[in-house]
Order: sequence, then structure tokens, then C-alpha cells
Amino acid sequence: MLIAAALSALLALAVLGVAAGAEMWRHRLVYLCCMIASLTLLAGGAKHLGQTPGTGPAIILPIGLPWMAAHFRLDNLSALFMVVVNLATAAASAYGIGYCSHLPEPRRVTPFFPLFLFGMNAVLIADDAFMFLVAWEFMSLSSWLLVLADHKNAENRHAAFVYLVMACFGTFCLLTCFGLMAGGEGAYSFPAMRAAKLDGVAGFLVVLLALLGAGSKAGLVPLHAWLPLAHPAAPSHVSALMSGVMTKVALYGLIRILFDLHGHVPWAWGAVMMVIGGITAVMGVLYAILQDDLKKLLAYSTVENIGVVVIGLGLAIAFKGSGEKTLAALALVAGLYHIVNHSIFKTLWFLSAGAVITATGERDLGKLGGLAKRMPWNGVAALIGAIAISALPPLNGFVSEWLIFQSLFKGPSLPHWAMKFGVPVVGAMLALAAALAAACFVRAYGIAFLGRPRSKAAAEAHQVPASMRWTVALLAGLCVVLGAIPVTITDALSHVVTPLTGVQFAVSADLGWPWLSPVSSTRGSYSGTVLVMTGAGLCVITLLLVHGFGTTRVRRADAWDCGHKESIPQSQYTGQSFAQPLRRVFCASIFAARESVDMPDPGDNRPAELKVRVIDPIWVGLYAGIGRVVDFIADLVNRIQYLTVRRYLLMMFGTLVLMLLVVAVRQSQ
Amino acid sequence: MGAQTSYDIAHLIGATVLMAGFSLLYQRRLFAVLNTFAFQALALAAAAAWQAHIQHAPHLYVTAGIALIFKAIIVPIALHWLVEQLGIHKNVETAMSIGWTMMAGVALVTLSILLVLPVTANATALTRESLALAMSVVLLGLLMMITRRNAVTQVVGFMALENGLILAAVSAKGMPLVVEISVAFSVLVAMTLFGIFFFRIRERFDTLELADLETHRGDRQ
Amino acid sequence: MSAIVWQLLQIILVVAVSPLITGWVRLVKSRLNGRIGASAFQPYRDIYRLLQKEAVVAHSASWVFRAAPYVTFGSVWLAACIVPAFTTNLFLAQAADLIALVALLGVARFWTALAGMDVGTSFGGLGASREMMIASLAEPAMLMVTFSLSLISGTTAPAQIIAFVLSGGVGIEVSLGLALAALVMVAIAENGRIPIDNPATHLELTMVHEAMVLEYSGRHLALMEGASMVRLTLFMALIGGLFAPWGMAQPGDGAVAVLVGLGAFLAKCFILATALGVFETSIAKMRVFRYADFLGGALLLGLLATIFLYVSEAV
Amino acid sequence: MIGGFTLLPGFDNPLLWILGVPLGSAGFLAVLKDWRVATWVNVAAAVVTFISSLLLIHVRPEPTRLLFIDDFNVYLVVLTAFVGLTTSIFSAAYIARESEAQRLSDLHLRFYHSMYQAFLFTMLLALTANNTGVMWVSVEAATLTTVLMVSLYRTREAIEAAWKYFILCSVGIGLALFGTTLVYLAAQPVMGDGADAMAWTLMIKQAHRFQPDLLNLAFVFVLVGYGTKVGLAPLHAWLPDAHAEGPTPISAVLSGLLLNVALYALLRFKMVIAANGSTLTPGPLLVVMGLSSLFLSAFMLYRRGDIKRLFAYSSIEHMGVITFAFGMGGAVANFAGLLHMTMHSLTKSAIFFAVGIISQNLGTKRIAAIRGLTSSHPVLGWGFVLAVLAIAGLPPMGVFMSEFLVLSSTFARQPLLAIPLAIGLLLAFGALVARLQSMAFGEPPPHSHAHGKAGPLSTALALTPLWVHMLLVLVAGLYLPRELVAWFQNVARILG
Repeated sequence: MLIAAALSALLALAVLGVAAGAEMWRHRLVYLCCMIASLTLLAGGAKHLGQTPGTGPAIILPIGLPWMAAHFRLDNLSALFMVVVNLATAAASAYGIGYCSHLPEPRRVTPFFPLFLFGMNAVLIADDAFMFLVAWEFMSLSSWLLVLADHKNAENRHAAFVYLVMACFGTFCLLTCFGLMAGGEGAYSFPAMRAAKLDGVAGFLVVLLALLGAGSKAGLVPLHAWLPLAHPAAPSHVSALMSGVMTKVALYGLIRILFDLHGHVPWAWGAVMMVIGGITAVMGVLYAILQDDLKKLLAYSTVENIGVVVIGLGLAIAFKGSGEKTLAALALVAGLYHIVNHSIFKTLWFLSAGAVITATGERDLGKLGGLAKRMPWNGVAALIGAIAISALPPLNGFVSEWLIFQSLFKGPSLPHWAMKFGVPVVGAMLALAAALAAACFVRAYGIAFLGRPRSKAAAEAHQVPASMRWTVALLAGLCVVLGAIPVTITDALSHVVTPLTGVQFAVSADLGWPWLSPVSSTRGSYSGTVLVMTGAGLCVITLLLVHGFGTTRVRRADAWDCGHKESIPQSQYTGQSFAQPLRRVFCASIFAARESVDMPDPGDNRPAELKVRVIDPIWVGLYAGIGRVVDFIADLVNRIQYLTVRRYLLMMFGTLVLMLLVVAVRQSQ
Repeated sequence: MGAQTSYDIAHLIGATVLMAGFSLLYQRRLFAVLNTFAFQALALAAAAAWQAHIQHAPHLYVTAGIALIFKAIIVPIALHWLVEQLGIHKNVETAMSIGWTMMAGVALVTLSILLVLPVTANATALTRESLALAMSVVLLGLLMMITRRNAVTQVVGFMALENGLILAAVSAKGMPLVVEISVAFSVLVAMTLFGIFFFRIRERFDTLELADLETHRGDRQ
Repeated sequence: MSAIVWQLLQIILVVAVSPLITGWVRLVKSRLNGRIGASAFQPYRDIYRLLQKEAVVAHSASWVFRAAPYVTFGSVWLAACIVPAFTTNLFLAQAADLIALVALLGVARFWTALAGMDVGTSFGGLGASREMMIASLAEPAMLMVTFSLSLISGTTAPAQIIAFVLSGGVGIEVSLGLALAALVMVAIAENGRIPIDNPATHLELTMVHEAMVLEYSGRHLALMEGASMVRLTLFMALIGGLFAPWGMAQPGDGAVAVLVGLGAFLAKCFILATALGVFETSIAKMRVFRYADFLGGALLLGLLATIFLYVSEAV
Repeated sequence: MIGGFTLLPGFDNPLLWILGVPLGSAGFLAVLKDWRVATWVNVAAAVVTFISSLLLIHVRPEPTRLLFIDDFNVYLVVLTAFVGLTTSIFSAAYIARESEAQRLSDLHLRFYHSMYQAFLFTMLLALTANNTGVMWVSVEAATLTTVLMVSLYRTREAIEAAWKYFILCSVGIGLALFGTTLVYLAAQPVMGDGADAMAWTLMIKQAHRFQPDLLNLAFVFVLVGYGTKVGLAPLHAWLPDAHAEGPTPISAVLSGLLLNVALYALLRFKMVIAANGSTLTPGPLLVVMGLSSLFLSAFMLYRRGDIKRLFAYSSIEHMGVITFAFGMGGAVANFAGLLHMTMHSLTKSAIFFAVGIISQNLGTKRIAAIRGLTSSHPVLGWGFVLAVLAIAGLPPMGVFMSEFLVLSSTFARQPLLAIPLAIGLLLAFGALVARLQSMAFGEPPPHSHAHGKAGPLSTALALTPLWVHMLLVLVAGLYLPRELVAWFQNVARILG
């Protein structure tokens, strides 16, 4: 009931947002209410999350398909995602209170923001295909409008276009997928679909379409193309939600279909998903390393993390498909854990990016630098976020990757040769992605927040409003907590996976709190808690020893830099130069990355230039290709518009004669 | 006289209408086309009258009258007048050579017979035969519309098509008056509209060549 | 209870012996170069001297620059405490496994790289970007080694692996050899030894690790140096422990066994350090962009190691 | 011989008013001099018609020899009367602005209003006719009236469009008549001579005894004939130009109503065929026509530079989808088809309202010249966005529900047919969204109010119908009245 109230409140807020007009305080009020609503939903979700698995509370409204009212239900899975979603939305709303006054046209954001929140939450609680898709499209629609918030920029319009078309593609895939599960007579409610038995081909198609549909929303390679375009285009607090949360809602859809509605997916699909996930992870992070636009970089890093999660999910399916329920549960827990984590640190980073843009007006890494000194709060928060997202202990990112690795190492125990040989490869991909992610965020943080300012704007950066600082600080705190007490989280998650895998399971089975021992204590274990305490202890001891034996004197001086005396900040490493070694090693083949030096002749005093050319194979090959085909056919078809009446009559005549012939033939049979 | 003879006569007249349709395709000169059309209308009137006689359906005489007066007399004369007025040059521009057109016509007739004969096994022979004939006439009229470039010939083609329709209608036993009304109605309106159109077209394009008429063709980029 | 004692012993041990090991490597190298060289204990003196000096910090540096040495040293130290050196009966043995070990080294690298970029000099950035490139290949390779070991022994915890090897559960296996080779290559890269990097050089274009710590001085430099020394020890303990665990004390063994373990550990370090010295003098440093081939090789070896398991299973 | 039939309805019968009022007012408007009064007489007549059509929802009059009301045509009658009403309101504002722009003489305006009512009359007659012949006559008459209105502006383009429209539709309608005759021939041996053999209500009962082969033949002619008026590709050629060149209110009713009426005629014949049972199934023909229309219009959308032609082609696309749905048949698909007919006519007429105002305000129909509407005219702009999104099939608007049902049910039965359908829809969607973004967003052109001389009142008047329609579509997307659903399901069953 509380949840229903909060949701309807969100709808009302949209109207209020329209009415907000020019006064900024009204906009602030809307965001404040959004935050309260999100917190309510968060509470509602959390309250149900703890409860024992089973069919949760349901509501039936007399809307939707006439012969089948709209069903809503909150079970454990929905509850978990509701927590994930509304944690981020609460943060983003709070952030918006301060941020909305810095937007070019707040009136194009405030009304749609609550709708976006509503859409995402509605997807989670929908209990029939129609409502699910309505909410799903509603989510796309509202976010599309948010992407168009800064509509005067042609790039944004292009991004919005690609986004909406891809969203429609995804919806059609899901739509047909549901249609297949519902059957010709249209039994669209989820319980009916669970009951339905799918034959081989139908089962195959369902999984395929679910992957295409949810995958295109989540940003699986090669369906990711819209994501790095659309996410940066939106205002930062919206980008945070699109990247940090909306992709998770897509994954929710995937889990809902593959683990719940379809139920018994063959293990081979798991293997396929793992490969897709691995490719997505590596490609995503490679893209990210090449980006100079901070928000694009973050968007691509989202692609990478989605890939990581999908590896976990695929593993779970492979285990479940071969009857290894406990391991399936483990892999699923790992995947869900990573979902939770990513939603937090990606939101954190996008909000920090928003703060950077607010403070400097720049998104280009090449124009930033030294912000850690001028914006200490965001400096610290972003650093924590960077460590977490690079999967380094003792923060949360590492825990989930550790769990995924642990379950991955169990993969070869399956009887299928494909798994025995495939899993190590996927493992290598995952490891590669993790290491590259670290490189990517050293680059991002080091260039944006450290070093000397590369532009006047960066040099004059100022603190951002309090609400924008507190939210990031809060999220950073969460990163630490989720890393320090992993067992508490995994126990909560095991409630969720029990109904999906049909096995009671706890990650900390035989060592108990605070030890994560996935399979058995001798199988390799991890305790963030102990590690944090010991590590902190050792650092303190080091500090004491050093200060005990040595001096504590510090002298400020110019940088030594091997004796080069220079004061031009441009001599620092830029994003591109930092990426160069990685580009040469990894991107030469995949992205056909080429460098060409333009060296002026002696006496010519124009500066030398180093040009880098990178080709996105997927965009050029797939999307541009489709565009070309459509254009070509459209040109052909368009000629029909310019014929004479006589020719149109000819077409008519032809149709008639053709049909008569058809009838003649069919009659003769 | 026996039913057999009445059938034969009906078919004879129907066949005449069809033949007229063929010769419409065959004509190379505009006035000849008009005359042939007048002849076809005449034959149609005869068919209608004959049907009225053997079906004992007096209202069909009305149809016959309409066909006779409007189609056989007024329309051809009006078209003659138009051609003179607008100084359209007198021979027919074909989009497809006469020979091919005739062959296509034959093919269409075969098709319609092929379609109709198996159909009305239990319907009266009368209906069946004239249905085949009527359908052929309709198709021939359409064929004429698409193989002739000139507006007048297209109008004639359209009229021929309608002749086919009426032939079908009259030979459908006991089909209510509503059909004749509608036909007369449509012919009438068609005429007036064509009149208005030619008037406007003359105003604006001073030609009747469709090719000129469609220079714009909508939505040129 | 004993676990905690031995753990404390190891915590002290790793810090205590690493300068000596580094010193020994240098001594061996200088002897092979025909120089007399400084005594093996020189590093202790160096570190003490550095501690006495005041730390110079660039104007442009932020707090990250000053925090980095402590975090780096702390995390490497922590990592070194996890690898069983002389006994597997360690308190922290359950707190982290090989994956966590790799990650802890990652933390150290992460902070060092950031510190390199913090001052805002071109060399710092150069070092950082090269270091991350190297790491992006070394880490996966190391994880592949972990993978194959865990497939052989069924666990990722070093203590358990060692126990498994000691229990004679494993004979001579192709994949073990491959894993060892991969691990050694990774170790070379991670410690910035020739042919990947030259700890002694200050020739700008060839240095990687040194470029990052270029701006450090005084106690900060001491910590950075110390960190790399401990890292070297760590890897020796790891290689020695995983692939030649003989003499390692087990849970339940008494003090004697532990003493034996200690001896064995020092012996292993001595042998490995000598080998390293010889190796480094005998080969030349690589061009930067050939690292990829070297480490890619390591990665593939790791992968092969896992795959060979099934081959040997299959036959 | 005619089972208890009377020829005409009595005065208590709403049908009389529904048909009488437009006919009478058509005559009255023809002689009315002042166009300002005429606009309001026009509205008033539409109001009366609409109110009396509402009575039908509860009073179901007995079928007469000429007219009848059943589950199928009742909602179409109400819909037609409603859209006729809203359009007349819109046209009041539109005409006011046009005459300011001096584009139409008083004579033209008188003619326009008279024809508008005549057009409504013919459509309502076609919907309520209980006789194939009468239906045919009224569809023909509808064509003639619209031809006259399309050529209203006397521009070269308008004349040409009207010419094209007239020729193609006359030929089409001729073929439809032939089909009608054939159906009579099929019925006559069973039902005896005369009007009984043309009355829907009686034919349905006896259809199973008809000549199946004749019905097959008849359906081909009916399909090509009425299909031309529905605008199914490749018979569609008249539609875009006729929509583009006539006055916008006419475009609205053409798209919103006339296409539905033609489709209704087609479906009536399909009912007879379905009731017969032993004919060849017409499904495949419909499906093919539907898909061809969908694809042709989808690709055409990418090349349109004229905003009215753009949406004319989108009408073709939706007619294609509807035809496809009926071609698939089955309870779900037929329901979807009926729903889609309703939603499309509401949404598309709303879009044409918006387009009318836009082209009047900006003084152009070129898409390239229309930019940043949401900035320059917020209320209009957002209404336009909402309408186009609705027609593109995005929830929570009604079109989504029908597309959802068509696509999912088809995929469950004939995956190979659903895939092209989905691709076609996606293509059209892309084209529409691209155009929408370029028109509704971005930097508005300088002094885009130059042509918007009209007062706020007439603007408000012009905007109301748009928003009313959108509101209905929005509600229908989430909630459908029980009666409507019952009718739809009943009809869906009969359609087989």
C-alpha cells in the first residue's frame, strides 16, 4: 500500500513539475518530494526483502488489457531491485535539489524525472506481460524526453533518436518473447506463463528474444551502441540513473524471464551468455579507455560492468541447466551482488561528473585536472568510487568480482567440454576486463582530479552546493560498507535466489560471519572485514614506525621532474597520451587504431601534430550498414510516389489480375 | 419462343458488347473510338432491353433507356464537342502497341471465362454466360485505361468498364432497382465532374495530355 | 592461538628480511659485473638515511601524493602476510586467497600510479600509463595461474594449495610447469625487473616504476622502496611456497617444524635471489612495446596450463 | 416477402436523426450566405448528430429494410459522429484563419460547409446501410464529395491530386460494384430475387448456403475495389496527395473516418465469407496486402518532405497493420484490429489538427522548415509530440495495446509472419521519430509566429479538439469501457 501510494505520488509530482514554471524553489520542492517517495519505496522494498521467500503482496487494478486486469506483485526479486533502484533514485533526487538550478532548461527535466522513477519501479512490480511492457516503454519514453532535455544540441537529438529506436527494437523482442510464452490465446499473466510448457523451438526463441530485448536495454555488445550516446546526453543526475539503474531494470527483466518465467533454460545458453558477457566486458572497457569525454567513459564502463554481471548470470544458467543448484545459487548471488555494487558506484561517479561539469563547465578530460584540491569532497568520493569500480579490496566492487571468480573456477567441474575449455577463456576475459578497468579509472581520476589544471575553467573550479556533496559522500560510504560486511549482503541476497534456483543457500555456510566461504572453508575464503581491519592496522603501524624512526618534516617545492623546469600544464600527460600504450597493445586490431605524425618541415613554425584515428567496428559495420540499406531501399520505393495516373491504374490492374489468377489456381486445386 | 433461343440471343448481344470492347482497343483515331463506344452503349442498351423482356422485369427497360440516351448519344456527342473545343489532336497515343494490347485482351477474356465457368455450376446458364462476358468487358475497359495516354480515351475506357458493370447487373436475375439508380447516378456525376475537370484543366494546363497533367505529382523534394 | 603467533612472526619477518634479499640480488649482480659492490645490508642503511631526510612535496601535489606511500606499503605488506612463508598455519590464511592477493598488489599499483600522476609532470604520467598497461596483462596472467592451481588442488587459498601439494596429491604435471613459467614471468613484471623494467635505471625513456616515484623523497621514498622490496620477497615466498613447499610447517606442527620452515624459507629466498641476479645480468632490457608480447605470452601460458589439465585428464 | 421490414425508421428512431440532420443541414448550408454563421451551424449540426448517435449505445433500433445497427457498426457510427463533431469545431477555427489569409472565397466556403455535412451523411449512411447496394452508393457519394473538397484550393497541385483521387477511386468503386453484383448472384439462388439478397442481416443467416466459388471471385473484386479506398498498397496512390492538398479538416476526416468506412465495407463482405465456411480463406490475401502497405509506407516515410503527406503515409501504414490483423483472424487479432481502427482514427485526426495549426502558424508544410515547436509553441508542440508518439505505438496510448496484441498473438501462431510485421513497424517508427524530433525539438526558426496572426481564442478553439482526442486515446490505452469490449469481442467472433 505504501508503495502504491509512493508511486501515485510520483505521477502527481510529474504534474507538479509541469506546473513548476520558472520559480526554482518549486523545482527543488519536486525533487525533494521525489527523494521522499524514493525513500518510501526503498523502505517498502527493504521491508519485504528480509521476509521469507514466497509470493509477495499483490494488487490488481481494473486497467490494462480488458479481459485481464493489471496485476502487480512484489516478490523477493522485485524487492531487491526496488531497493537497488530507489537507493540510486533517492540519491539522484537529493542531488537534483541542488543541481536543477544549474541546468539550462530545468522545465524540460523536472516533469519527466518523476515519470522516469515511476516507470522503473512499475517495471519491477508488474506481474503481467502487458503491464510489464507498458512500464518498460514508459521508462524508455520518459528517459528519451530527459535525453532531449538539452534538445538544441544536434548530437543529443541524434543520441535520442538512436536510443528510442533501439528501445523500440528491444520492446518488440520482449513483446514477441512474451507472446510466445502466452500462446495464441493470450494468457499474458506471469503465473500463467510460469505454468506454460514450452517446446524446444519456442523455448529457444524465448531465450534468444529475451537476450535481444533485455540485452539491448542493458547494453550488451553489439546492442550497446545507443548507451554511450544517450547516457552522456542527459543531465548528470539522469545519466546516473540511466546508467546505474535503468540498465539494472533491464537485467531484472532478463532474470525474470530466464530464471522465473521460462524456468528451465538449457545449459548451452549459459555458455553463450558467458561468452557474450566476456566480449561485452572487454569491449566495453576498451571503448572506455579510448574516451576523452568523462560521461562517455562512464557510459562505456557501464557496458563493461553489465558484461561482468551477464557472465555471472550465464554461469548460473549453465549450473542450473546441469542440475548444480548450489553453484547456480552462488553464481546468481555473485551477479546480483555486482548489480547492487555497480548501481552504487556508477551513480556515484556520474554524480561526481555532474559536479565536475557544474564546477568547470567541462566534460573533456583534456581540459580538467587538479580538481581534488579544489573540490575535496568530490575528490575523495570519486577516489573511493574509482577504487570500488576497479574491483580493488577492501571495497564492494572486489567482493562481487571475487564471488564471480570463485563460481567461475567451479565452471570446469561441469561435465560439458564446452564449459571445461570455455570457462578459462571467459575467466581470462573477466580478469583482463578487471585489470583494464583499473587502468581506465586511474586514467579518469588521475587526469580529471589530479595533476595541474589544464584549463582556466578547471583552475577556477569551485565547490558545488551541499546537496551535491552530501549525496556523493553518502554513496562513497556505502561502497565502503558493502565491501566491509559482505556476508550480511550475501545472506540478504540468498533469500532472493532461493525461489529462483530452488535451493536454500548461504555463502557463509561453514565459517559463519564474517567469512565468505562460497563452497567450503577449504575452497578459498575471503573476509572483507578482517582484511579491512588488518590492512588499516598495518597502515597505522607503518605511519607510527616511520614517524617514530624518522622526521616528520615536509618542504613544499616545485616539482623536480628530472630537472626539467617548466610551468605549462599542457606538458602533462593527457587522456590520449595516457591511453597510448593500451591503445597500441589492445586497440590496434579491434578498433584499427592508427597514429599519424604531422611533422612540419624545418623553418616551418607551425606546431607538430599527432593524429589518432579510431574506428568503431560495430557502429560502422552494423548500424551504419543498416542505415545504408534502409536509405537504398527508401530511394527505390520513393520512385512510386512520382508515377502517372496511368501507371497507378496499371498497378491496380496488375493487382486485380494477380489475385484473380491466385483464385483460379486455388480453385483448380 | 423457347428458353434456349432467348439465351442464345442474350449471349449474342453480350458477345456484341464484348466485341465492341475489343474494337475499342483496336481503334487508332479518336473519333473512331468515340463512335465505337457509342456502338457498345447501343449494344448494352439492347442487352438490357432483352433481359427486361425475358426476365419480365420492366425496370430494366429504364436501364436500357439510360444506357441508350446517356451513353450512346449524349456522352459521345459531348466528347466530340470537347475534342473540337480543346483542339486535341485526333489520333490515339498508345502506351502499348495495338497488337500487344489485343493479345492482352484475349488473355483477359480467357482468364475471366476460366474463372466464371467452373463457378456457377448450379446458377442459371444465362447468368453464367453473361457474367463471363461482363467480366471480360470490365477487364478490357481497365486495359484500355492503362494502355491509352490521352484523357478522352481514358474516359472512354472508364465508361466501357461501367458498361461491363451494367451488363453484369442487368443479367443478374431480379437485382433490385437500386443498382440501376446507382449506375445512372454515377454516370451522371462522372460526366459533370469530367466536364468541370476538363474546364479547369483547360484553364490551367491548356492540354489534355496526362503527362503534362502530372508534372507535379506531389511532394517533389 | 598459535596461528596468531605465527602470523605476527611472519608480519615482522617479511619486513625484516626483504631489504636483505634485495641487497643480496644487487650484490650478486655487481659481482657478476666484476664490481665489488655494496654489502647485502646496504638497503637497511639507505632506508634509515631516507627516513632521516625531510620529505619534499611539490606545490601541485594533493593529499593523494602523501597518502600513497603509506597505502602502498601497507597493502603490499598485508599481501606479504597472506602468503605462507614458513608455515601454512596463519591467522590471515582464511581472510584472503590468491585472488585477493592479486587484488592487494593491484591496490598498491593503483595508488602508486595515482601518485605518479598527482604532481602533474610528464614523467609521472608516462610511468603510470606504462605501469597500468603492464598490469593489465600481468594481472590476468596471474589469475590464470591461480585458476590452474585451483583446478589442480581444488582451492584458491595458498595455504590449502600448499597443503595439497605437500600431501603428495599432485605429481609432475605439464600444467604445473606452465603455471610456474607464467608465474615467474608475472613476478618479473610485477617487480619491475629486467627485461621489463630496470630498478637501477634513471634513464627517462626506459623507466616505468621509477618514473612514478620520481618525485618522492625522504620517508615517502623510503616507503616506496620498502614496498618494492617486500613485493620481491612476497613473490619469492609465493613461488617457493607453491611450487617447492618442502619444509613448510603445517597446522598442528610444533615450534621445531616452524624453525625448519624458517630455514627452508630463507634458503629458498637465497637461491631465488641469486638466480634472479644471474638472470638479470645475463639478458638485456626490452623495448616498451614488446612488453605486450612478453606478458601476453605469460597470459597464454596460464591459459594453456588450465587447458592442459583436461588434456592430461582426457588421456 | 420482407420479414416484417419497414422501409424507413420512425421518428423515435435515432437513426432518422443521425442521417436526417447532416442531410438537411447540407442543404441548408448550401444556401446560407454568411460563412461565419455557417461554421457554427456546421458545429451545431454535428453536435445534434453526435448526441443522437450516443442514444444508440443503449437504444438498439430494429433493423429496417435499408438501415440497421449491430455491434459492429454502432461504435463506428458513434466514432464517426464524434470525430465529425471535433473536426467541425477545429474547422471553425481553421476556416476563420484561412479566410483571414484570404485563401478562400465566400462561395468556396459555402460549398465547403455544405459538402462537409454531405460527406458526414454519406459516411453515416454507408455505415448504417443494411443493403450492399445502398452502401455502395453512399461510399461512391462520399468519394465524390471529398473529391470536390480536395480540389477546393484550385491550385495546380490540388487539381492534380483531385484528378488522381477521382480516377483511381472511380475505377476502384466500379470494381467494388462488380463484386457486389457477384455477391448478389451468389445469394440470389438461396434468398430469391430482390432486396433480401442484398440485406446484411439476412445474408449472414443464409451465407452457409451461398455459392462458395462465386464468393471467392466476389471477394477479389471487393478487396481491390474497397481496398483502393482503404488505401492498401499498391492501390494507395491517391491517398497521400488527396490528404496533402485538401483543407486540413478534410485530411483529418479522410484519414480518420473515410478509410474506416471503406474498411468496414470490406469487413462486412468478409463476415459473409466467414459465415459461408466452404470458401477459400481470404486471410492470406489480406495479410499480403497489409504487409505490402506496411513496408511501402514505412520506406516512403523516410523520404517525405511534406508534413501532410508524411502522416498520410502513416495512415497507409496503420491501415496495413489493421488489415494484417484481420487477415490473421482469431479472437485476439480481430479484437486488436477493431481497437486499432478506433485508436488510429482518433489519433490521426488529432495529428492532422495539430498539423493544420502548425502549417498555418509557420506558413509552410515543409518538414525542413518546421523546427523547435516545443520551444516556439509549447502547448501545440507537446500535443503534437504526444500525438505522434501515440501513432508511433508508444504506451500508455491506445495504439500500443492493439499493436501489442497483434504482434504477440501473431508471433505465437505464425512467427514467420510476425517478424516482417515487427520489422516494418520498427522501420516506420524510426522514420516517424526522426521527423518528430526534427520538427518538435531544436532551435526554432526565427520569427516563427509571423503567420500566427489568429487571436488566442481561435487558437484555443483549434487546440481543444487535439487535446480532447489525446485524452481519450490516453485513457483508452489503460482502460476500455466494458460495453465496447463486449461489442469488439462479439464482432471479433463473427469475423472468424
